[in-house]
Amino acid sequence: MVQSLVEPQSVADISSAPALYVKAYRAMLLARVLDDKFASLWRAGKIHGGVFLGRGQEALSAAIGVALREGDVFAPLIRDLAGRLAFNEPILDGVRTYLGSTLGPMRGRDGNVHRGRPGEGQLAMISHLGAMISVVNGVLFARRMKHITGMVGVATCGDGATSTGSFHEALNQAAVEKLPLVMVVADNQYAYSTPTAQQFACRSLVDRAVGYGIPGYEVDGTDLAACLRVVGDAIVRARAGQGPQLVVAHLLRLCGHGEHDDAYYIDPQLKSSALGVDCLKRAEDFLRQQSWADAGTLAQWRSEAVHQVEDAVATVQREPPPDPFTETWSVLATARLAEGNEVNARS
Amino acid sequence: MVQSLVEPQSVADISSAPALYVKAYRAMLLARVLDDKFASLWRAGKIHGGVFLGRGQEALSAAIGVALREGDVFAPLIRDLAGRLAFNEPILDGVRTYLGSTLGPMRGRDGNVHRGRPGEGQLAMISHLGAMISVVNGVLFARRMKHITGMVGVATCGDGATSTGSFHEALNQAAVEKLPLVMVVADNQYAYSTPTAQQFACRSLVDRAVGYGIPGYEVDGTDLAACLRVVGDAIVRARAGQGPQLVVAHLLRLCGHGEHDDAYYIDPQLKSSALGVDCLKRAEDFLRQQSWADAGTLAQWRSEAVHQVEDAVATVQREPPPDPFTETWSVLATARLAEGNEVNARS
Amino acid sequence: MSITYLEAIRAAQARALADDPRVFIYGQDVGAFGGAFKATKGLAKEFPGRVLDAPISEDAMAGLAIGAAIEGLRPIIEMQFADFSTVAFNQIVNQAATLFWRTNVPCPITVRLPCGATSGSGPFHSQTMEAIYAHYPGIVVLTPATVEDAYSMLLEAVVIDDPVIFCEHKLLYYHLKAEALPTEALPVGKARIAREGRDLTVVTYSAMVHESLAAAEVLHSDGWEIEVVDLRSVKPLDTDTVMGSVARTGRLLCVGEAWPWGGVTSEVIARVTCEGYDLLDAPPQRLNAKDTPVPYHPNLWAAHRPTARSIVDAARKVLQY
Amino acid sequence: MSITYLEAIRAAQARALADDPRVFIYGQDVGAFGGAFKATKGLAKEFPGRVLDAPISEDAMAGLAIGAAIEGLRPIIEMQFADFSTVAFNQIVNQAATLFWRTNVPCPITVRLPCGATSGSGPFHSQTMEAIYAHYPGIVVLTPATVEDAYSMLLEAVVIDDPVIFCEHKLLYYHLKAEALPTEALPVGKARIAREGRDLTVVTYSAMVHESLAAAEVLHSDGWEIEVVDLRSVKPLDTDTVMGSVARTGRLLCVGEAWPWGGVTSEVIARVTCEGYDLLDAPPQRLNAKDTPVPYHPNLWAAHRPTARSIVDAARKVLQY
Ligand SMILES: Cc1ncc(C[n+]2csc(CCOP(=O)(O)OP(=O)(O)O)c2C)c(N)n1
Ligand SMILES: Cc1ncc(C[n+]2csc(CCOP(=O)(O)OP(=O)(O)O)c2C)c(N)n1
Ligand SMILES: [Mg+2]
Ligand SMILES: [Mg+2]
Repeated sequence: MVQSLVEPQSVADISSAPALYVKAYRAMLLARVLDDKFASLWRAGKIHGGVFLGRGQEALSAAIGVALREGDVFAPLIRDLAGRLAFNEPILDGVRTYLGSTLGPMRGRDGNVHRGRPGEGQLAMISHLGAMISVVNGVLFARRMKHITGMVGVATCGDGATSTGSFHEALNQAAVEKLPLVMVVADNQYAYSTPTAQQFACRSLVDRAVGYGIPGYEVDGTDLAACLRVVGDAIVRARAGQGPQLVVAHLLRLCGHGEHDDAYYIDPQLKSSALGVDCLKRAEDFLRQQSWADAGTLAQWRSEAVHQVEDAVATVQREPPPDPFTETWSVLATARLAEGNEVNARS
Repeated sequence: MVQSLVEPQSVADISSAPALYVKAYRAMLLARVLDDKFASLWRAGKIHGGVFLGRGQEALSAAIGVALREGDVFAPLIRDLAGRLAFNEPILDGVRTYLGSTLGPMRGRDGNVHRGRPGEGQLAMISHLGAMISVVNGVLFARRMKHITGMVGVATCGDGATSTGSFHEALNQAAVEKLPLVMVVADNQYAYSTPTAQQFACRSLVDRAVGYGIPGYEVDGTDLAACLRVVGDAIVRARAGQGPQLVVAHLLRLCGHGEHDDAYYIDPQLKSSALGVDCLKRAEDFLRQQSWADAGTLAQWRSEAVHQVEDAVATVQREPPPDPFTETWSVLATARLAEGNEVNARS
Repeated sequence: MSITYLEAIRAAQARALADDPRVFIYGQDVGAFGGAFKATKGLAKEFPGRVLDAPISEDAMAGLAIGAAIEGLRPIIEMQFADFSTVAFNQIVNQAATLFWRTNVPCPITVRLPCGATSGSGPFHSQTMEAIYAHYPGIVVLTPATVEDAYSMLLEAVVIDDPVIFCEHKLLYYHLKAEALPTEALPVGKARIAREGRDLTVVTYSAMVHESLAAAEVLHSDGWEIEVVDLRSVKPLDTDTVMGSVARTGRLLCVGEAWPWGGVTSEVIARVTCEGYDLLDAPPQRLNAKDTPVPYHPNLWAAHRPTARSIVDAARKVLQY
Repeated sequence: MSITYLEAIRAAQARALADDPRVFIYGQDVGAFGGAFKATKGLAKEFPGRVLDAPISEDAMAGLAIGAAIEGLRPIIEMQFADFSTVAFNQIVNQAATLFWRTNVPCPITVRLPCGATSGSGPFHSQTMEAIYAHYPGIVVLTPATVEDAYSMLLEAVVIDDPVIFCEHKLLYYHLKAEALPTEALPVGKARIAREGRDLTVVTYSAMVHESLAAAEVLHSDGWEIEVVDLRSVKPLDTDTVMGSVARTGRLLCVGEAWPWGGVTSEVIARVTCEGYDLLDAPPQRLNAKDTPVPYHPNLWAAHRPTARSIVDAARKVLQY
């Protein structure tokens, strides 16, 4: 009756799918390298505002990205660089947004993780936690009205965001409407400095699934193979019309909340526990164990990632910053109603 | 692991507690008579705005009221007249508020079900569904800070209100803080015209409990004995420090959403099902079966209720309505900051 | 034949659904039941699958509409009462209102708010929220005062590529009638001279247009000619028409049903005095609801809001300056 | 020794906790961590059990505070950023703000909002929300501009028997310093003449006080004497002090960091022109942020908000009339 346990897996064992694993691993690696670059640009004073890393969450996030197809919709949050890249976000989008280039999708208007291309299935998060999930529902709802089937939407969030009213309303809405929403919760043990004991009192957040009448799955977020399997299966089921799916991954945030935060408060016992394993390192070990990659190949992949990142940064650093004098300062899509300029002149 | 089933009962069988049963029954009866009076006053054009009845929900509501003690806090919603009366709300408060008497607790400022005496543990609902629950949490939180123990807070809501973000945030908050909150959900099959199939997709709303890590109980809301037992037990447990408790009662709304609504949309099959049983009628049958009251006693109680209600209405109808010229039109408690009059003069 | 304000709203939605397959309606009880006020009566049957009941989740309702708009649809969301939009506030002002500016993807949603005080409705079923939404960039806020505008502006709201807050006044639903639906209309963004006059300009909107017209009639019997400007849309706000009128009359009274602090009346007065100071022959005045919640009892309610009588009093003050 | 605006906020909370056992603090990460901005640093340790971490549930945070206030406590709620208070909006404007008026039970809660634009913060970590809250009856809205006011007004906020929205400006947190904490203070509700002058009154509040003072300095070298009025509290709004100043200077410029439609600037101008029309020798003017979301990039951000330079330009226009 209660479907809060991991169901028997319906897809083949991951060991028969090296191509997918490698694809996901390389997205993880690229994300790690790019995140590290953002952190160093931030330390050098080249990035304004916050920098938020996905360190420790790349396996979960990449598993989403590789399972998505064109036509799907993805609402990533702050720690989803790997998933974004795997779902075809150009590296340049991230770099341009962090550096405020006018050539990026946000044109210097919004920054860092608040980027996306909503017209292409990549939603651009607003900061308010929980707020993107019902937007994904809306996209799915619209697709259904247009009789488009076989596609899914994925929203992600952390343990903390599950306490928002928006999370609840959206999950319930998806369940009532039987939308192909896959909700992926990264329980990384902290919301900023707040440990999960101050955030929820259930055994595991997967226990929320039954209350929405949807299946829920738990997964070890440090294990890429497991993430590919569990996230992949959930996406397959949603795609097949089985309604919303909840995936809760257990892992540890291996960085500060943002780069300004040294995260001194993280319990050392957690760091040395199984949750504290670095998913990237674990994936490398697995690749080697399976003989899907040797040390040389891994080094080669890393150097390719570094080059991609360096190229992107070098390109963007030559791009123009926004110019307040050519900026339209107009906010409406309906040009004839734009009193913006008048008001602005007026104000 | 999942505590969504009714646990074995910890209190004695209700058949050994006729006094409590009778007390609850008489509150139900008084509520029914008073509700009927409100409806007839409304039809006669004597009440402005809406009239909302608790018909069919008196057993559940009364079971709450009789289990509460002085010092407890209760946040009733629109169908809780029985619980209010059982928890010592004076009949006059309801009548005065519906008729807008200045002598009532709301002084004509607010009306109908939006009444209360927050300083005396009777919270005055705002209309926004879900919004009262965290306020109960706050009262309980404050009591704990003052080292007051052994008291509880009860909030009620319908099936529809469980879809609000506020409901979720408040239940989770109570669970995290282990507050003695008893959340009583009256699943009366409809939210206004909306059937539960459009409201939630879980088997029963009690399945939400596990997701908050709190115990949940189901009860037949047409059965006063069961309500007394299940609600009573939940309150006993919360009072004993066992943290929040969720009670979900199954029943049917035996009236329109408000008196303006003929509720044509209610499924006739539901009406003739076990859910459609009138709890008042059932309680009367039970009283007779148990020989706790005969027809004469029942008629006597009813006539006492009718008299109480008629007296109250007669009293209030002689009371003064609010006078805009003596009304302060000032909104702040801090008199020295009240620019109200100035602004009002000014505006 | 005659048609009410409410019927016009229903008719506009029927026509929008018929004209454009991208339109759908989502809200509590809007389906088979036809909505708390019957503004969608019969539409679920006439347009199967396109008029849908929502759970009591205003935040998610708005979010869903935004997602559907991203996909190119044109949702109409009905809030059961304007007051309840406070729990959808974040999605509206932070998600919908910023979407186009941030991403270049338009967000054509229409949020219908049954607004305004009616006797006996009390603090939570009476609010007008135009000032709150108009404060935010990226939102169009419409406040139709006539049957014709209720119809034509709602049709236009659905066509506009931006989030539109459509403030319907509940007091007008049943009593305000017109002979027929309009075939042409002023575009959104243009105010309307509801009555011509030479002595004083009263700028107002929504239900207060009718109180102001009644006040003008009273003052007319005293020999005063009051010009009444119906703003129609409070954002964008047609400052030009307002200033044109003040240029003719030299006097300004602004009337609004909302609370005084930061409402439409202060915005209009600030614009006119900053940009058209020399047009004024007397200090402008404003009249709003009192600065308390909207009271339940009819006696208090009637004193809380501006009425023809209090408008007459305020107008006399300006006229006698 | 010197103390920053942020330290003053921390010190005020420490003193409030020490002075009154009914005070407690509740908010995300305010406990052991000391808050996202460190405004509660060390307080959890100093006052065990009285500075508590909340889940990410702003609606429930506000609701809990209201319930505790009903029980006679005096909660301080920290929103991590003002922008996130949109999801607590309903509890604040409908539950807290109406409680006393409806039930005669006061609701002494203080909601701390880290407000205002800082470079690189973008649309959702930059907002000032004073106009939104001030529109509602039943709320006191404070906007301290100085270290002294941050301290004394926060202390007073906790004592006030009504819901107080305490708008702290993030841009002032670290850079604004004073020699010591004040021992006496103007009461809430009184504006302050931050600089005396005879030629023009600039009415402003929060961080814009400093931009305005800088502008006054620039204009001083041109021979103009600008009077700067720091409102301190935008609701109640000290119209008397504003009018007294305008009576002396005859000229008015209002400067606010919020969006133009319905903000403090339009409210002030409406009041002055309605009640003190004859005091003005020139049309009033106002200067606000541009009517778009707050941009992320420093170049855009700097152009979005009023600055000393744009204030000088606006002031010259009024002076040259
Ligand atoms: C509604 C809302 N409240 C507060 C914040 C501030 N905030 C940003 S991230 C964060 C912590 C999020 O924790 P979690 O959801 O666990 O995600 P994680 O950072 O751990 O990935 C908070 C409190 C916010 N963005 N939105
Ligand atoms: C946030 C919010 N949205 C909408 C409403 C309007 N409304 C009032 S009662 C109601 C239905 C409530 O249904 P339920 O919770 O099942 O309670 P019941 O009326 O069945 O007792 C609705 C939609 C409201 N009061 N609050
Ligand atoms: Mg987390
Ligand atoms: Mg119900």
